[in-house]
Amino acid sequence: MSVTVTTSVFEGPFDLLLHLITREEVDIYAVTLSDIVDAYITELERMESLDLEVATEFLLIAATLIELKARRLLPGSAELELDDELLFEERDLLLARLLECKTFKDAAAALAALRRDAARSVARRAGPEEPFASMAPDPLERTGLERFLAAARRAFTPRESVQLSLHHVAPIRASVRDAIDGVLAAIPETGAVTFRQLTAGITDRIEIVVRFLAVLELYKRGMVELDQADALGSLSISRSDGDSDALDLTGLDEWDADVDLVDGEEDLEIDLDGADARDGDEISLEALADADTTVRET
Amino acid sequence: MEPRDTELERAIEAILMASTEPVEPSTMAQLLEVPRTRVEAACEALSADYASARRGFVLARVAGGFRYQTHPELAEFVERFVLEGQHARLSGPALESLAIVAYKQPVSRAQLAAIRGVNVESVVATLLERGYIEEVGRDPGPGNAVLYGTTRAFLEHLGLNSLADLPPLAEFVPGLEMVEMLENTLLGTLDPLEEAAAEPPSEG
Amino acid sequence: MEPRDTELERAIEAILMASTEPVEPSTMAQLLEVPRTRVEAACEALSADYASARRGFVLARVAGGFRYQTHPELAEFVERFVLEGQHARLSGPALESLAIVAYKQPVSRAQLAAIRGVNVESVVATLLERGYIEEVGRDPGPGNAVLYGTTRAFLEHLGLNSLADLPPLAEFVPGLEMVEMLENTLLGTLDPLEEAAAEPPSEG
Repeated sequence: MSVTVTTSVFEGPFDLLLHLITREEVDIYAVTLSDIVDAYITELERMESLDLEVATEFLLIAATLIELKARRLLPGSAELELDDELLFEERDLLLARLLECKTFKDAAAALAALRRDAARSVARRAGPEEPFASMAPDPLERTGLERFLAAARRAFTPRESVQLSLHHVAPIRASVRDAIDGVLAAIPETGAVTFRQLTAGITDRIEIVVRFLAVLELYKRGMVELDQADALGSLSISRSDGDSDALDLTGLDEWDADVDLVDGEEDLEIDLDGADARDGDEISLEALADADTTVRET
Repeated sequence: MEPRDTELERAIEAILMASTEPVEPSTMAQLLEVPRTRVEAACEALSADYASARRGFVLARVAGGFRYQTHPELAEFVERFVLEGQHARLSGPALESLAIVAYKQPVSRAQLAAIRGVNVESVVATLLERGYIEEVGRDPGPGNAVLYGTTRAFLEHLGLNSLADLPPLAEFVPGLEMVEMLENTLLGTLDPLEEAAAEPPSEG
Repeated sequence: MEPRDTELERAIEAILMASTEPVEPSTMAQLLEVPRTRVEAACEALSADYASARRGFVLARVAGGFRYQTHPELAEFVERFVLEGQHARLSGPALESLAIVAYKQPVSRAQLAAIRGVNVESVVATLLERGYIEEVGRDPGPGNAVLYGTTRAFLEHLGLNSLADLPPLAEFVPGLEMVEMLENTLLGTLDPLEEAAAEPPSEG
């Protein structure tokens, strides 16, 4: 099976979507969801035959996008309300994943910059001159039989089968609602707190993202003021003037993305040397295209 | 401030010149039979000497140890001379996966794949082969997935003394503007322009 | 006497620090685009500097070239460091590849790559250079691939008398199916999924 893939495909579905959304930075409002969905599907169609592993995530995200688009094209439509909650969860998660993707993209760029700087210096590697050079014991001698055997064990252990999650989202236990409580508790009555302070000690980046969403939600509700001096500067958060102490949490249902997906999780195991998995190699995009058409006709 | 110990400094200079990799201060302390803090002080004094004398090399602290390396200002000449060590650069996906391992370690292949949204088999193989990541343990949960972490070579490659020298991940959490852009595009409920634009189901 | 050229001296210091071999003055002259005599004068000035500052290293002229080496007065410490302080070890990937050669010899580079799942080019080069493995023949099949086996030095360094002293694979290998899988891999039935996962040639 030979797969011809573009770079963007290999970089993954979040990269692709992020790229599509952010490429026209000039006027952010010029980019509509419709444009994004179309562009995304076009990219997918360019992948002629897809490796099952590569395709799944792309298709799941395409499905979410199409759902979102359908929802948008039918504003206020009653039939869709049942699915709304699920859809909101999906889009919040998608947003969280995109933010996460962007975070690591920027982190990778920072690593690349460090590496470029480091590459300007060359370390001394000449080692000692004679007679010291020949005094040094052989590296293998220092290794010892035990470490050699441990390496042999590793070398001959079959590689793990690949776990392919059918969900395009990882189990997330953080809830925006909980995070809102946490954020509110952390903002002083007077003065401001920075986002970094708010997330101090949190190592799981999805938690950080959820905290971020919580801050945004509070901002939307006019409960906090945000201040960011420059684009990459630190974000400071303070209570809004005239902030009434009563927080109406009822309206938060929409955001109650307590998205613990463990229950619904179905993992597809593909054994690397199993032949069965290969039957699904070619994934037709017709189903997706149909869905898209339906939306358009509506 | 203590007086400088020239004999200690000379011994350190000789040892570092003979080493092929960064030497930890504790190793030198043991060999030279002095407290570790004195070794560190001596290294700093030497480093300052070289800087003020505008030597063409520096004494750098990398991956937990000290080593001689060329002064970055002279990269131009050194590059002309040394071709070795100029590893092929990492691809974008490989670099992003490396960033995830660096910040999330220990991390399994499946966790990595979940964040990247794609299979990471070949990327992990590349990073292992380059020696930037290694197995650091097994997940105690079901499946006992291999967990990966970054190596000394990774620190040396980036010129870092320790993982604590990585810029904090919080620095890279997207700014408000970016979040709004993503939100507006995906959620689109706030912007009236957007809703207006949605009304004719135009043909792409 | 000419005035000293600090920039030239710095560049020479950097080049000598980066080099693993003595560097001839003519090589430096060419690289730095100055007459050879000026390079030699600069090296002598540096050498005098180091001596008067009582550095722990010297700039020595060896085999027609210049190189840094440790000051003879500090031989005691250098010797101690070389014997005890160095952690020169084989990397994980190198050790794993060596283990495969040891147990599966004679083995070709391609077979090695198939088991390790990664490019083994540089690892094989290291092992050859160290003298742990050597060419032991040619594959009679198409391509006549070079086959490798371990050396006498390999056995000596591990404290073994013969290959028969290596613990049998079965002792630590879990189960028969694994061995079968391994044999299949060795026979060249590469997994198609794995081929698909080959790295894209992209650069970030």
